[in-house]
Amino acid sequence: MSIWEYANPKKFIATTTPLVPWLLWGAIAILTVGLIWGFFFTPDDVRQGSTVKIFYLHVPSAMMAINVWIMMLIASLVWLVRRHHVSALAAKAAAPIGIVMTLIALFTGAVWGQPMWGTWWAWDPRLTSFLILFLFYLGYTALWAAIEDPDTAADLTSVLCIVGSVFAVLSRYAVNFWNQGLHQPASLSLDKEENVADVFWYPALVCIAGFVLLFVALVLMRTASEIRLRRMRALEARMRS
Amino acid sequence: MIALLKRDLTLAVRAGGGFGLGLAFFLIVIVLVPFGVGPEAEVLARIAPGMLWVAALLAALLSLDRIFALDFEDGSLPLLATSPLPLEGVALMKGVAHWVTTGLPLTIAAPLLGFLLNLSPSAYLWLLGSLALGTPALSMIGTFGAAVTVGLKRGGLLMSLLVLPLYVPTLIFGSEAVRRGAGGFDATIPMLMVAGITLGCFALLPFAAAAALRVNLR
Amino acid sequence: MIALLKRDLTLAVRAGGGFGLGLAFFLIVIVLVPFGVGPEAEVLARIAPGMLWVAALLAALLSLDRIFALDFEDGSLPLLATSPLPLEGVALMKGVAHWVTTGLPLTIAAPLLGFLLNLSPSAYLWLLGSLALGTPALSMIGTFGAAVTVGLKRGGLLMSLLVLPLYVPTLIFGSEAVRRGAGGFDATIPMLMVAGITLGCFALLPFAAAAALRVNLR
Amino acid sequence: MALKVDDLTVARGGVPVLAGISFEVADGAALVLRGPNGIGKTTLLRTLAGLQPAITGHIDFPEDTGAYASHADGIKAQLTVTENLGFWGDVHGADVPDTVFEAFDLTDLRDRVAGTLSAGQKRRLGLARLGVIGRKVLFLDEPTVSLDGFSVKMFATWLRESHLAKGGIAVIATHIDLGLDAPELELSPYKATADTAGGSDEAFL
Amino acid sequence: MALKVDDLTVARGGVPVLAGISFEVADGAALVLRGPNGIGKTTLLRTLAGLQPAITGHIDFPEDTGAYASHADGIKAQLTVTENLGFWGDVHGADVPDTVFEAFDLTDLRDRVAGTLSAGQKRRLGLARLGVIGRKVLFLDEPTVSLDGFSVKMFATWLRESHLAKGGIAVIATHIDLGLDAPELELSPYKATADTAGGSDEAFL
Amino acid sequence: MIPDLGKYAVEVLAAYGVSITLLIGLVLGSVRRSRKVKARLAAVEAAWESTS
Ligand code: HEM
Ligand SMILES: Nc1ncnc2c1ncn2[C@@H]1O[C@H](COP(=O)(O)OP(=O)(O)OP(=O)(O)O)[C@@H](O)[C@H]1O
Ligand SMILES: Nc1ncnc2c1ncn2[C@@H]1O[C@H](COP(=O)(O)OP(=O)(O)OP(=O)(O)O)[C@@H](O)[C@H]1O
Ligand SMILES: [Mg+2]
Ligand SMILES: [Mg+2]
Repeated sequence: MSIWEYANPKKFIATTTPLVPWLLWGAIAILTVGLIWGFFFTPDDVRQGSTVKIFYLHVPSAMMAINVWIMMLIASLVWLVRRHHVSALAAKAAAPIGIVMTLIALFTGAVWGQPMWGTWWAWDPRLTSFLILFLFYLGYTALWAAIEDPDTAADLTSVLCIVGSVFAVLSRYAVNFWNQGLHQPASLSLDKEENVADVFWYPALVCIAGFVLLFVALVLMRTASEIRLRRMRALEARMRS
Repeated sequence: MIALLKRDLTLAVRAGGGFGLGLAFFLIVIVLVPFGVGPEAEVLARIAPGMLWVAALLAALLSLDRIFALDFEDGSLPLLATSPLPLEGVALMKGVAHWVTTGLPLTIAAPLLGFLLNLSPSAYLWLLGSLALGTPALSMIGTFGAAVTVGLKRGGLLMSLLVLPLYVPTLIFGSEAVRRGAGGFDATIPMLMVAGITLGCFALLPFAAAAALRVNLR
Repeated sequence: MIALLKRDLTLAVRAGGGFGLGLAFFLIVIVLVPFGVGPEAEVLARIAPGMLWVAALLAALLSLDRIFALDFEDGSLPLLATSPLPLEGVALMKGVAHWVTTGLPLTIAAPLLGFLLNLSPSAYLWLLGSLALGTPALSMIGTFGAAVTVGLKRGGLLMSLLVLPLYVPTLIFGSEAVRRGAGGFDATIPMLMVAGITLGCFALLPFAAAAALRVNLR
Repeated sequence: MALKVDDLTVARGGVPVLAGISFEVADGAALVLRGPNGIGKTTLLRTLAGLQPAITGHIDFPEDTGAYASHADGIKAQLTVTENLGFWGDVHGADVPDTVFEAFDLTDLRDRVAGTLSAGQKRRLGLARLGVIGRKVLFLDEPTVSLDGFSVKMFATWLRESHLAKGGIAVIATHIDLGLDAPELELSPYKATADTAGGSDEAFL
Repeated sequence: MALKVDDLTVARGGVPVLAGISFEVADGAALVLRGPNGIGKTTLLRTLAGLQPAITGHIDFPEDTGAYASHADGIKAQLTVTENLGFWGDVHGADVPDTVFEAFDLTDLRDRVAGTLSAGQKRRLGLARLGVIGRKVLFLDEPTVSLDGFSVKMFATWLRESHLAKGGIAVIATHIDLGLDAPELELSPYKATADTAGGSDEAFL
Repeated sequence: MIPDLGKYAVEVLAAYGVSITLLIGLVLGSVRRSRKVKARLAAVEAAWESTS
């Protein structure tokens, strides 16, 4: 009995299929609560006015955008080392979610930037490295789409994901070196002084939980779809031969 | 001829998002410019019209070399030459297919990317207009260049070399239109020039391209 | 492995000036920029370091897709894979050959083209140095990208998409070095970073490229 | 008299390779070109098909009725077998009859992407194109390369029964025995000598 | 016992195509693979040569002694015949002996740029590479495609007298008769059925 | 109903609107795809059963 048992596609589908609806509805419920709380029942900030409300979308999506990539990196490594198909397909399934998360973070950030910094876009390190992340996502999905053979695609995208991660970290450092920036420093730090006031923070935590849960539900569902597509492909190929 | 257009578009889609990629390159060039030039907003806004046009041009350029190369390698081109289609029509359709897969998505995306370079708001309409009118010329000129260099291994770079000077007038008028727009002036005259170039290209270059193809197939 | 390098260089020379063409593209991009941006000397001087680096990068990029493609099409690649040469060595040599045909002539020509953009005199040494140190990284990263996309028709654009984000750190440090040089500051730190990236690329990427090649040959 | 070649000299790379070739092929007949490697079969066929100019001599057949086929037959790896044939049908304004799939044993492969076919299957697809475009005068350069014995017979049958029987013409270069009852033309005697006139270099001699 | 294949299953596109293949080829012997188009000859040879992984089974021959050759034989159109062979010689640390040019009738073509060769001449150049690299176990995929009868004999002679006679081994897929006195392996009986285990798809069945 | 968003109403509403649209699109897209794939697989499996 090990966790790798779930790397069997059939076992994976059998286990996750009943879970997905619960996770999905749970995620939707928590997100709704979090966003309604944030939108209707929090005060405006002294300096930022009502725009703080963007916080409840911006921060969770930005966090997820990064975390999804990390998850893809881990899944890629697992595929390369242990060659479990499910992990490769999970990485494939996660990428579009990562793209949407990145888009939300970019959009909300841009909309927030207009009143705060007087510009939609600035070449601030945080923003810039996010744009680079977006490009990595695009390249990664484009590579998946371009390769016919699924195992070849899994191998190559995994290699790309690993090399890309190294360069993403490098870019982050380079970008910091290049420009000091306007963006908020990380406020999730343990240093109490810096923390965002609790009124803003609690609904944000709920939203973060909702985003995480939503991601889990979607990844499971999409991975199952990918598995089914592979199965379909396999059956069709066998029927032809 | 419609069959050819349809096939080329199908191939573009099948080969992993032929539509998205020209676009992606455009995006990337625009993103790279600030990395090179630095993040100051005023500098970027100043060079935005020019850089947007240069990037569009490079994005169009980079996808040119395969307009005919693939058909040449797999032997389709001699077969098309002996088919009832006039080679002029083939060249025209290849140009159109290239525009649909590159110029069109590029034009649509350009205003979005204007943000990244802090393009001044008054320029967006002119940007859209000049690209919509100008990119067909880029595609057609590129088709001619591709026809001349088809069959050469590593023809890609040589083609760039041939095509880029031909791109200069379009680039000058196109970016001038956007620059005037950004400055709040009227840009009708450069715009008309761009339109004129495009019309001229479509009227004449298919014949030149077909002639080049015939020579290359010998 | 030297045999491979020698062959690739011979092929580059035979195929109509493989050396000259990367260079020519570099030249043309630099020439196009003033057409797009307008002729004002201060603006050009301000963006010169960045544009020179961006142009160098694009020139390197444009010749990447054929690093492995030709060898793949004519079947050399499987033969090399079953030869006594390690594939890592093949990848390394391909990167070196690309640098010799593109990066090297580009580096030598860059100071000349600096004039066209009114690059400030104090920057020339840094420009030369940063390109000499940085272009090998561009070639090696490009070799990796080419290895990943070998075998895909129309892989060229996809490769650009994969490779360009990987180019960002090199570009930032490289152009920053020139920019600091142009401002009369000391640019040792970005220069060291560029050198570090190049070393890292040459130490690690041949393995990644060989792995990708093995997958693609399957 | 449907294909008439008169005192033809053909060149490759600016150098004449074959000279003084004359022959006639009647409607419904085929001609097999024979000759060792490098004698000039490909060059001759490309000239006949109009892909390169002849140095001297005349080639006579009704315009727009010729088709050329060689190893490279314009198959797109990303399109399916049906789509590949459909495209050439569209270009020639013809439909793709089901009989073509049967004649070339492609029925099972209809929806396969051409890139995944084996060498022989790809070759069959290339030949099937000839059945679609409905051209009368075929110039075939080693059409049976990498076909197995059975497929070679199949192709010969198609050629005999569906093409020649309908008044078609075929000129075929091949090194193997196709099992066609057709006259052969040995090209060795026509090999151009150093003093053969013609070629783009002639003005400089 | 120099080449030993044991219960091999090979796949293409993730689908098993041939299963349960076992054979042995002794030093100095050849094996001819036979089978209709699409049966899996190319796939089998690529697997034997180590270009793709086998699904099950063992392939046993001394490491780094195998060479694969197919239609695409890595000829550079811009290099001359001698340069092409010289490159492969360098890669394998071998010289290009003059006998190779004779054995493959390339003496007259030595300084010709490979791009200007005819189909058969190019093929001969590709085969000559085998004489240069000096590998012991050859995996040949339709080596005689587009060769004329004379050249086929020449190749068979080289194989017999210069390769096999020196203890070499050859596994050859072909549709024609090479005139080699070698055992044949008909592949049709080994065709994989829909329920053959293996393939990267197996986990999904 | 809607709280007073002050002078930033447009920004805040746009941020919420676009983000929620994207999220809903993602969820619906995933669900639709999942359903479609399930149905197609069922058809293929039925064909598979009948052949073997
Ligand atoms: C397109 C523009 C923007 C992008 C791409 C962006 C990206 C990010 C990223 C990556 C994070 C880090 C999330 C994490 O900690 O894991 C973040 C957090 C944050 N952003 Fe933005 N941002 C943008 C614009 C803005 C603007 C305009 C503001 C407000 C003035 C803002 C305020 C914040 C705040 C308050 C945080 C939370 C910091 C923390 O707790 O870690 N962002 N953003
Ligand atoms: N550029 C060139 N310069 C000189 N000779 C050339 C050139 N190109 C081709 N040739 C020669 O022209 C001759 C005719 O070539 P062609 O391809 O027509 O022969 P083929 O009869 O089709 O041979 P195969 O049976 O091998 O296909 C060959 O001997 C070839 O070497
Ligand atoms: N991606 C794929 N998916 C499914 N089937 C494939 C794929 N690629 C190849 N095949 C099939 O695998 C089989 C084996 O092909 P292979 O090229 O090994 O045949 P072959 O014996 O060499 O044939 P030929 O004599 O025509 O060269 C063929 O039937 C081919 O159609
Ligand atoms: Mg020939
Ligand atoms: Mg085969």
